[in-house]
Amino acid sequence: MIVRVQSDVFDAGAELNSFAQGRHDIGAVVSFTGVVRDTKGDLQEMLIEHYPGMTQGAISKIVQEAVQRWDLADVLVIHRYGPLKPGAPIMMVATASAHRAAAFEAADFLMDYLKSRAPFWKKEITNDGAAWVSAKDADEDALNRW
Amino acid sequence: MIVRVQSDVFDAGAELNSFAQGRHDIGAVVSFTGVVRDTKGDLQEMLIEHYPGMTQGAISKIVQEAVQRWDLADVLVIHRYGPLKPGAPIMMVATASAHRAAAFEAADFLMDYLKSRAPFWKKEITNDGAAWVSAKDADEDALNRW
Amino acid sequence: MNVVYFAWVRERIGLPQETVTSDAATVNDLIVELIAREERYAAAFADISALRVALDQELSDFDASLAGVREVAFFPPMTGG
Amino acid sequence: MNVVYFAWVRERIGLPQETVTSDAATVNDLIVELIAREERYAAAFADISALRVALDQELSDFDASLAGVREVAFFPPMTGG
Repeated sequence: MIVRVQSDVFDAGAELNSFAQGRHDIGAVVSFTGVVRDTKGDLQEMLIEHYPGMTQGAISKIVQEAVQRWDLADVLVIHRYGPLKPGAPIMMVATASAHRAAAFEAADFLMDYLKSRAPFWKKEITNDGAAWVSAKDADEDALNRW
Repeated sequence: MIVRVQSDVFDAGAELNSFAQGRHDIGAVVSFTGVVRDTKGDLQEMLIEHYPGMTQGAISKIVQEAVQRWDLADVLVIHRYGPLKPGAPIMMVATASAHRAAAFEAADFLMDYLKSRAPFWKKEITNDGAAWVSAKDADEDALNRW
Repeated sequence: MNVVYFAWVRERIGLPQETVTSDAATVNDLIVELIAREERYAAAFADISALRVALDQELSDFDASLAGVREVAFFPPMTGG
Repeated sequence: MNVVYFAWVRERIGLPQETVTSDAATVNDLIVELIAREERYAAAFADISALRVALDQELSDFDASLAGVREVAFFPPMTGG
């Protein structure tokens, strides 16, 4: 189980390849990569603020919950903070399991909880100014799935 | 939309990194990698047979169905055939979307359908002999989720 | 028409494909003809519920018509992914 | 105790953290004290339903006790992932 909180960029492909490497009890690896989206083409950058004293612990708790619920061989979470450009990777989750259902469900669960329970806040700097990204009711509701 | 059926090994990390590269309308990328599992430690190799005349078309149909159901920016499916060693990648699916729910659901859907509707058959060669992998009722039942 | 076999169906029948001349109207009729040929066909088609059929590379049903069909494929349930 | 602010709460109050000496029994009591201080606190805490609180780096509730708490954090709903 690896949890990394960093401002540096990461290489999602290299992380995927080194994740759960060399294990023969794994049949399924699921990864999720979150990317800075710029649908309108007016985003200058995304600023991610976090709560340094809390972040690592909050993510680790979410990972522990996933490990208790599903039969997982390994879990990886990487989450960046600081200024990010459009198209840059924000964060990544990977899960490895003997079976695909556990890997899919755990990754989905991790994303739902990281979205609403890990202490990060996104601010978008566009050509029109800066605005904090609002949490969506749908994101909070998604937690009720689990 | 890319569908590749091949005997050659592929590099899941490199595929993930080149998938949907340079697009700024994407917020979420989900990947699934299927790996030759050897839980008991007695597997010599997995042989994957396929129906060459049908495989590409069957997979493309499944991909088209996914594209109609979810708002996807891109889809990748790679599936290998031939002899594979324990720990080797069997296949890979990747989905890219503006939002995470669509990327997750579409990848999960693609896996369920590839499992039971793409013309591949797995044979395990173990120290005790060779046996075709049986389709599981649960895999057929999984299709009813969609 | 061309008849192709995969996985243990191929192994039981002992060949991957063959050209079959038949007036069978449906897949079921064709199976009856094949079973009558030799024991290895009877062994392969002993339990139809364990088999799937594709007509011209599309999954189909055992009561489907063979009119105009060029390739019939028999195989066990697929195990991709 | 240490009081920390994030995102627009930090921006409205105008500082990321401060040491607060208070006898407030609960988070709600502390908020009442802060609001009474200055307009910028009143602006930050105008709508409690739009805020979350963590006590010693654990998500908590506004009616939670502050007994023994060393760090209180106020912030909007998180937007990770």
